[in-house]
Amino acid sequence: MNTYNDIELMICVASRIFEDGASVSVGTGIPCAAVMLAQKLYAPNILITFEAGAVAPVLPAMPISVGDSTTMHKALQTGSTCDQMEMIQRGLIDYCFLGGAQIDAYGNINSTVIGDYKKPKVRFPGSGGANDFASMAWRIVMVVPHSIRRFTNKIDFITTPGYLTGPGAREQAGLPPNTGPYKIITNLAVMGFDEETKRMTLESIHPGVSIDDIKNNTGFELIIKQTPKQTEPPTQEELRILREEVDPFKAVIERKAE
Amino acid sequence: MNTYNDIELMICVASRIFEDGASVSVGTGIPCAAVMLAQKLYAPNILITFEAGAVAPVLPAMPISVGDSTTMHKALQTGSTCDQMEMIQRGLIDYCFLGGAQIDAYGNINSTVIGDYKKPKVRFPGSGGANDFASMAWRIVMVVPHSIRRFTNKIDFITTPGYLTGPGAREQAGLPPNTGPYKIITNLAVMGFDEETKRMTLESIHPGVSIDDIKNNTGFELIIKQTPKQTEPPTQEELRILREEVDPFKAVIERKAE
Amino acid sequence: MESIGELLGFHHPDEMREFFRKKSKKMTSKLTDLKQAVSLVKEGDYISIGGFGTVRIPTAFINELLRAKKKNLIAACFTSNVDTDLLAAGKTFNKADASYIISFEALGAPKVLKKYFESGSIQLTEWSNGAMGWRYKAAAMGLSYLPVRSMLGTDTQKYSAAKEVTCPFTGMKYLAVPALYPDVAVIHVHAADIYGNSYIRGVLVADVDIAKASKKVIITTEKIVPTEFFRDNPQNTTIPFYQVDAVVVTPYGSYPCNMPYEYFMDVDHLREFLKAAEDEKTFQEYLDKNIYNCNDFYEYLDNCGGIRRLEYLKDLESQIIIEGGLR
Amino acid sequence: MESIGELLGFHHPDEMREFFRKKSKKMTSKLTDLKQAVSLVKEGDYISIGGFGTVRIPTAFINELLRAKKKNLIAACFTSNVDTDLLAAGKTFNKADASYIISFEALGAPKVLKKYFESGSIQLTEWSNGAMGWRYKAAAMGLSYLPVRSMLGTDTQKYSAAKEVTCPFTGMKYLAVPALYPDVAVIHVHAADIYGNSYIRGVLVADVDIAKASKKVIITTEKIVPTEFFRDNPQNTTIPFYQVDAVVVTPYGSYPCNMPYEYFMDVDHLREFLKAAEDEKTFQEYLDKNIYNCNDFYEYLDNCGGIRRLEYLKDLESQIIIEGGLR
Repeated sequence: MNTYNDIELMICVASRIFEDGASVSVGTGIPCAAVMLAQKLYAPNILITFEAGAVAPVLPAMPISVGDSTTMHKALQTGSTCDQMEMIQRGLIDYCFLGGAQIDAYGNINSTVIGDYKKPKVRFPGSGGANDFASMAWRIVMVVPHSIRRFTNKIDFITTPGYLTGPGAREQAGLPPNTGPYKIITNLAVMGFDEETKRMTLESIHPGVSIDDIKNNTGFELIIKQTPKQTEPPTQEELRILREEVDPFKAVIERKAE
Repeated sequence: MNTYNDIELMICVASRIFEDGASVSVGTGIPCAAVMLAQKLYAPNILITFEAGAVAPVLPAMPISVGDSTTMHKALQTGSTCDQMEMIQRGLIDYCFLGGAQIDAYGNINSTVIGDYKKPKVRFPGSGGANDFASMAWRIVMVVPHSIRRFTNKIDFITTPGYLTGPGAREQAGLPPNTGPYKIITNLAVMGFDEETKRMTLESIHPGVSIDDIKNNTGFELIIKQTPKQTEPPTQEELRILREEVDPFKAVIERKAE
Repeated sequence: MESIGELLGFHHPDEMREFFRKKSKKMTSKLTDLKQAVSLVKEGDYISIGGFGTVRIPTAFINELLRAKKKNLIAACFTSNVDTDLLAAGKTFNKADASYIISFEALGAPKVLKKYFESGSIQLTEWSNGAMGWRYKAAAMGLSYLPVRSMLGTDTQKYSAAKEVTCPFTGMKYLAVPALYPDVAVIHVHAADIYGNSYIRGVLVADVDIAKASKKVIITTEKIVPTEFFRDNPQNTTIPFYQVDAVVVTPYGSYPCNMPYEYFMDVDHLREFLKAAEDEKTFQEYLDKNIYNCNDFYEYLDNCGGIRRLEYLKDLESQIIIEGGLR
Repeated sequence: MESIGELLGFHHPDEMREFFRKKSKKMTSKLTDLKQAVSLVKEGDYISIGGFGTVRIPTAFINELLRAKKKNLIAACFTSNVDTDLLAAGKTFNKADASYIISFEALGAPKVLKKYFESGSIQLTEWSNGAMGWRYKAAAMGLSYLPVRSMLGTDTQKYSAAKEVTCPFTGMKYLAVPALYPDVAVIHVHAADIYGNSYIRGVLVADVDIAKASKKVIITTEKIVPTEFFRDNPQNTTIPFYQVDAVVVTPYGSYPCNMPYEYFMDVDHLREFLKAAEDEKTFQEYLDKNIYNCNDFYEYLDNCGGIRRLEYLKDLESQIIIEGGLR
């Protein structure tokens, strides 16, 4: 049996969701590792884009910034942030990848403040490109560690839209139809969203995790329609390529999942 | 005394209106010759732009098209039509240069149709960039031959805005303030516009032309406030540079003024 | 002011999002020939041509389109001379957005085509060049309109399909120009790889936005280059592969127009076109000789003086753009 | 939804037209030094910095701005890490448009500055990166707003200064983002001539639009090149001279950030910054050592290892962008 840490688990599981030929807006860290792994194993024709302007690079190493030189190596375009945002607005980007400090049952994300906006207990960076990605890309994927602090019933600030208040709310707000949260991958499970209620549903549980573990780490009621599947654990090949080719310097996979 | 034809006269007179450092959107033919002459004699720092995308070229010859290779020779930018139009919209272009089939007392220009729009007696090219230039550049200069057919009381189609129906009309239509027709240079005279009524005024008469000549060739009442000045005829230096350096192949200066 | 022109080439951005979602973003070869590329143009399609006036027009493609007897198209006549005039000569379209038609700028105007436009058999919607550029840009941004400060208060506005809007911050009046999403665009470029990554040198006109806005993009190119040409310098990518549906190698494919940095326009031949266009009979003879009776574009080039003439135009271009004056 | 954030950096396009009309378009030398360039920044000015995160930030300029003890500015904190954090470290601004603040992306966040932002002493208006990019673009187009499909339905919208508008063609709801016309912009480039024509290699972020939108543009450049570098290939002109007010030669002027194709970021030094920022005292020592007690940027570079360190970062950059992997 393979051994792996939480980060490696999340990356390997996330790498499996892309069909070949999909287009994706990528951030640094876990999302980038997952997409690089996908490109090497499952989706050789995946189209990678970065919001600072780079399109379709041959990534030589994990980027530190989404605008750094690694994102430009053998890239096919090095344009502007508006170019990238308009590519998403035109409907060309299938997937975006987000993190966040708080997430609610509708997949709304807070990465702005904990506490009162004007004098917050904690200030985070804010939207960055996340709100744009989640407003206009077709499918939102989140990769975050699972905790009751993070998966909360009422988030302090909606930085980035999930399904907002539920069915029809995105469309009513003016967001493009048929978009929204798609998968949430944590160190415990993979979650999806219920077609009808637009609330988070449990899809598969990672090896060695119980439903109670998940419930105890989730601050809202998770829809559990049937006995959830077990997540396929990271394969030997996934781990080998991740460790040897994607992140040989352990820039991401040996970080602690906060 | 120098001899010169109507085209040479119009070019030389038009070349004198630019202050040094002015910016100008240029078309092919007479406007381009006038600006090239101005650059060599009166305004070495004039900033020349073309709507196909070229900025600040060192023009080696008279362009045939505003997008042809001559406009790109030693240019500092070769961008897009929107780039150029937005430069004008931002307020960066002092002068634009237009022609037209019909002009009225407010400087409105027709370059679309004579007769009924749906089944016209004559169809002309239409606006091209003229409407954009005249809407958003600070000052509109027209260089056209003088005839009663062209200088008419009621034009069949307002392709390009002059002062529209008079004082305040441009602003009411939504056009930027402090813009509008500035000078009209013909083979007979130089005209300007009355501050108060926004109607065409006679400013100076070319050598050998009488006020009656002008009245007989103008289909509306031209404001004549005082005895108009006489236009300074083309100087020997203007003619020499125009003939030897600006248009050595006589591409423009030996064409007939229609 | 209410506009009364027909709104052409417009789609709801959400409809276009669904279209672009399904369009393949795989890097696969799109190399094909002119006949296949022309077959991508369907009855009723809205067609946009890249370039400007007599510059970088995909003539080889348009000639093939005429040979294929395409009809009932809708055309964008934007900054257009040779492209619009050839499309009109083939009676390929019956509706058009018009910002500049008929004239070959400083060279004159083809009389027969002027008459054709005067006959009322083509239904036009009027625009300025800026408005057309911004219509493509709106679509390229994924929007249904852009607010602009042009065309206001004129008959150009009246015979357009634009609408007035108010700025929510200043109360200013703007003209909202509707997005223009062509069904098919044809753009001639300096170099492309087999995947459709394309390089344009010199003025871009509206071609970057046209390629983003169009459902299908056909690239005709002077030559094929390896993908490394783009990967080694991403600034060379004027149009990226994922927008492109077909790549056709057409050397001298813009003749008799000007391909900047490659060959100058053939002024004599353009004047021959204008002269032929003085009456119907001589114009039909011109079209038969140079288009309909040619099997391909090389036959047309041979008619016009072949390699000797092309080398002369290349030399002329060198004089203009490198030496900076005619010898 | 009504937004409640303060509208910053906004002007009526007609006011800006008058400003740009008067700005000189003569090609005169704009060469100056950092002290003079910094003096162009006035009390109360809205300042925008080019680059992205830890990439192509004009650090040399910002350090000089801190030494000059500039205060009461309004800042654009857009895709910003090192620039925002340095400006915050110097307490140079008390209002800001914020789309991304504090964090050094994958490296972590400076704690002291996080606390500073949490103290409530800086008044923020919220935006997304896309919204900020489009705000510059609106200004660059000469408009007062652009309609976009982002930020809708969120608290980011609520704490912004955007307004909802309706499309006159489709009835769609859009968010209108207001134009952003900075008083002064500072952009670090790869090469410039003495007139301000500037070349940027690699990602452009929003810098082309920022240069068009800003009243004053200060260019800091790795090196000066002759104007022929631009005239021989106009595609090299990322920012044209007529937008530029000052050109300052600042070799390694983006250190410790990444100047693409020139030198990689100094990850160790950025980590030293983050470590120092764990408490007020060590952070003040860091700032004193590296900024306030330095006479100029070269002293800072010497502090950090001088030419030996810079050559190492140049080698690292070669490995990444030319060799495509770390040796």
